[in-house]
Amino acid sequence: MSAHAGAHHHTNYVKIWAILLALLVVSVVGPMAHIQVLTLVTAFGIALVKAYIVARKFMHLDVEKPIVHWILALALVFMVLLYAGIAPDVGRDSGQRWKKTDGWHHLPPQSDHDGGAHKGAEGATGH
Amino acid sequence: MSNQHDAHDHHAGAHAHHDEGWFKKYFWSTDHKIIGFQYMFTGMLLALVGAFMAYVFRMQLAFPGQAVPGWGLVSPGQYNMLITNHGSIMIFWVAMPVLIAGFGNYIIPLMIGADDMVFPRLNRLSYQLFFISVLLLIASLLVQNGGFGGAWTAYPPLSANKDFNLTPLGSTLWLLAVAVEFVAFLLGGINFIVTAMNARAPGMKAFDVPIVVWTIVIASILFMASVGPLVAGAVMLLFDQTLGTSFFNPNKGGDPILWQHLFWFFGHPEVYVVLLPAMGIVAEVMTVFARKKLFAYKTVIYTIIATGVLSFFVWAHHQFVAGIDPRMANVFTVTTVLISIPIAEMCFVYIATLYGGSIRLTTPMLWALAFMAEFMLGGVTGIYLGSSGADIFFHDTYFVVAHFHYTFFPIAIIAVMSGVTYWFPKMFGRHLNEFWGKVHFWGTIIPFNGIFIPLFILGAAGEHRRIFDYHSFPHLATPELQAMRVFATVSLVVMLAFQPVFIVNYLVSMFRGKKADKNPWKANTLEWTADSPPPHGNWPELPNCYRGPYEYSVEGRELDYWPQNEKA
Amino acid sequence: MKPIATTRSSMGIATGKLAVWWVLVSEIVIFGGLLASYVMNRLAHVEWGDQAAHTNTWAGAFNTFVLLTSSLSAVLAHQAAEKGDGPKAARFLYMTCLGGLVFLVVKGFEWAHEIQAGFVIQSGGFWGYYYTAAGLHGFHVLAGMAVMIWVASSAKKNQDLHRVENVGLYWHFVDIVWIFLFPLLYIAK
Amino acid sequence: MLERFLPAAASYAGDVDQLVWLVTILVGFWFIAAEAMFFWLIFKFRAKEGVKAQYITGKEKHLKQWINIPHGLVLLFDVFIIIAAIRVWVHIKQTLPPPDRTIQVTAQQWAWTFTDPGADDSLGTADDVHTTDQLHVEVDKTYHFKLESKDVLHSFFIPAFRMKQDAVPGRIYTGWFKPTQTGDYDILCAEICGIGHGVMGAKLVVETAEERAAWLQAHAPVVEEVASTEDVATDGASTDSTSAAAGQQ
Repeated sequence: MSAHAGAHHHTNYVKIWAILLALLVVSVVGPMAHIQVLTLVTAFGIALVKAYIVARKFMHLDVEKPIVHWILALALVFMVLLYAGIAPDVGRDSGQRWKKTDGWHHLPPQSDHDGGAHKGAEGATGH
Repeated sequence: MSNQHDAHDHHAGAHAHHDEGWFKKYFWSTDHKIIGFQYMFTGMLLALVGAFMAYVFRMQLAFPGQAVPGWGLVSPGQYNMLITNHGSIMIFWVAMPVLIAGFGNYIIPLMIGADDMVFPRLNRLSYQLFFISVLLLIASLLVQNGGFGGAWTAYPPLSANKDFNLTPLGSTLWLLAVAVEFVAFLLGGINFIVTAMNARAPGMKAFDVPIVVWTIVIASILFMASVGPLVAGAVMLLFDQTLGTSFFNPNKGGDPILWQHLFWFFGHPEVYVVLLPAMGIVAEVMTVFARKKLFAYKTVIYTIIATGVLSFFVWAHHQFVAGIDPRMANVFTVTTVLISIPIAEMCFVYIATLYGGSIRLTTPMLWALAFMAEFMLGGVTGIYLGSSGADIFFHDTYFVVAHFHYTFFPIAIIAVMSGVTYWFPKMFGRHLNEFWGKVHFWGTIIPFNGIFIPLFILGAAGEHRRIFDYHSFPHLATPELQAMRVFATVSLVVMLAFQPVFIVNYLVSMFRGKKADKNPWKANTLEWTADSPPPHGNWPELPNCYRGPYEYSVEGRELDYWPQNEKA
Repeated sequence: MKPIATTRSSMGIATGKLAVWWVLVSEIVIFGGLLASYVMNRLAHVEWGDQAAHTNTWAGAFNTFVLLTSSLSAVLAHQAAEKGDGPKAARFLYMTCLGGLVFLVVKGFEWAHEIQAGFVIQSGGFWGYYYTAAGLHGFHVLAGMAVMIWVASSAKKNQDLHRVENVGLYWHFVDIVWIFLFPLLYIAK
Repeated sequence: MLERFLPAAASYAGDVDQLVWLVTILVGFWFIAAEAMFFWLIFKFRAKEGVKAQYITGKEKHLKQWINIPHGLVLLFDVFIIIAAIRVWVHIKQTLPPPDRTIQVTAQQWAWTFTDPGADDSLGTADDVHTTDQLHVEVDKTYHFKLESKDVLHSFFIPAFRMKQDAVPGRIYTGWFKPTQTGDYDILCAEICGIGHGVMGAKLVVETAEERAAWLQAHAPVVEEVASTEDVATDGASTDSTSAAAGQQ
């Protein structure tokens, strides 16, 4: 088994599980206040914290070889790159010399082909 | 294959396989060499299909509206199907299976001194999935309404909506085939990476690993890190096609450009996924036949890594004029042109390797040198396309077609031929016939230039891609340009006419060729210390490694090579 | 039967575990691509918030709880396996599977309810991503359960105990994906 | 180089041609140098009886220079190319000189529809002229075009202008050109768009002010439509299938 087997025997997994559940409660309760900043912090900030704890403690990244950190970092960096490269284009409804037509803000209900144009305009005003 | 090593207990289990008949031995095998052959032969058979498609549409372009011998009249829909599947087959079902999966399977364990891949059954599963993807692809060509004709890039909405592409079944099966193929290569890739990382011979440090293993592993990593978003994209496109979702449907809030990004985020690294193994093969062949140490081994490794990483930063140069925000083009121009730095460095190092050598122009060496000579033209013409200002004109013209054929043909044909002829004695224990090998070489290389040089000129004249007949465009239908199209097509026919030379030479040499000993080329790497052909399990006693792979012509030694497993 | 290659460890990490990490890399980029596409679209489409309002936060929260708990039993299985107690590891793995099953059942009810209310995959951009992302994740849960039953059946006999850790790593990853899906699909409204 | 086959008929066509020349010279130098070196080395160091290869690791300073100096020079050349490329790009794609006239270009499977603003030089009025597969523009005037697609991707490609821009459904793109030379040119669709992709061409006529006036005269809509500009029908007798202009989707 792993060369570091001894190192994580002392981890109290139940305690970590309890912390995760507490964080879960916060992430559900926090957004109920309907304050945008609070929602962002509690929902997404806590998701990051939870993921970090699971990865570090349950997946034992804290005692894992550096090479594993590197390959995970590689994947994450490429995903950040993907987002940074695409979002300026797909994640906006207009940019230099282009804008998206109304169909972009199509509202869903049942109109299936081209009917979205007008509703879309309303969607855009709510923007 | 022999049973001579049965005495060694750790191989006893593996050898039990040998007596279980043809099916178990060649179809259900977990032996990495057999799986490598499966990939290689499947890929080469599909290369014939792809070549036939090229023949049909080149004939249509040279003699529009006339029946093509062996096919008949080419309709516009058929033409689109032919170019689409020529592209997808040659990249996904020829270059990748032969270069990465085929050579990777065959040589990685042999070169690192292992008896097999670390996950032999996963390896078999990988090929089986690949085989299913081939069946799906063939099915996509035969279904009602014909095969998919939306180009290998499959841009929606054309690919997403059957009202636009008119091939409801063909496009879905094509997409499924590509997706299954990706899964197959993901499994194979994990196997390659872990094998090379973890199963090296005792004493073999990271910098004692031959370049070709490095390149295949880094290519596998590139593939794995880049294909994910496209796998997700393929699922989304599949749902758009079959369920009527709106991920890429602009009328319902989707964005077709998103697919282009997901596609090229994979698609550009994919070029390097196939290029790097080709460069690796060439490194092996050049060092052996120049009897030279590779010039600056570590520099090559760093350029491979730099190329791999940089290749993730350049994808949007395929989309300069695709309707993306024009400001983004400036960023991607810089990164794209800068990728020439590691690639140029790599080429310089390879050229420098020849300096001071004792060059033997055997068939594999001819192919390797031709790879360098031809690939450099492919490389420099890429600069035109990476320069955003010039790409406004060159995008989607035949200049692009000529450019990437000058990279892909050297990769998928020339380097593969170099590898096939180089490892042939190891694979089959016999020599290929040198004379016919050289006939095939010249009969391929010369017409190859005849095909694609005219296409550069046609591209500069503004000829755009994927057009079945230029009669609708007066400025492109001139006799002068038509003459070039005919010249290119005739060159192609000449080139295809020389391929039976190779096939016959290959098959005859396989059974009747001159017997080869263990190390006919006097090479250093570990695979040449195994029997030719190596049995299941490769060595009776796995070798140790004592030095790097390129210690040729070391001063003060009588022999001009120094195998990696030889104690000092 | 097993090649010698499998038993080597030039990197100092067990081969199976190293392979699982690479599997996770490929999974990160698959989910990463999908979720990145979702996030950038979501930010551009204010109206998707109205669609997201119809998801059931409590079901999502309960499922998060279920997966976190199953992660705990997966890591306890690993702990047991490390001590060489195969039957105990197998029991924990079966508990983990049970967690996966509960997760899928809850998911099933949730989807049935939403589909009955008329929110199907074609109903709009948000719903497309909702069903695709959650569906892909659910598929991973299912696959993880299948592998886990296989691993547990040999762990019970004290065989291949190193696989307990490997399948656990995969399960924690599935858990992490859900940790992100939960706020992305349920809380952001 | 491009002028050999193609007239340069727009104000920025020369910029693209110059850029192509610059790239050709800079990369051509490296291409020829590298190939020459390559073949010379093959010739020089071919196997000879009794001559052993040298043992060179690539760490020798005097040899490493042969890599490092070209490497630095390539980087320098790259910088020139990048600067030149971005200058041309910014000029063609990012700056938008004030227009003399704005036209609308709509692509669909498999035809181009052009809307000329007509005599009043403003789009969306009753005197707009809709044409299919034929675009008339006046020489030495700056045009803006609003590019749209109705169904799949298309690409608005005028080789003589060195101008290309994809038409993306769901997006409106604004670009510009300024014709500088009269004559007939090809408009191509450079993005695969289905089985009719091979016939999706149009004719571009660059003409003088007088010619354009005469053309407008002949094609201006005779009857003023009441309802909406979308349904404007032009003189059906002589124009090319105008009904296609009204949204068929």
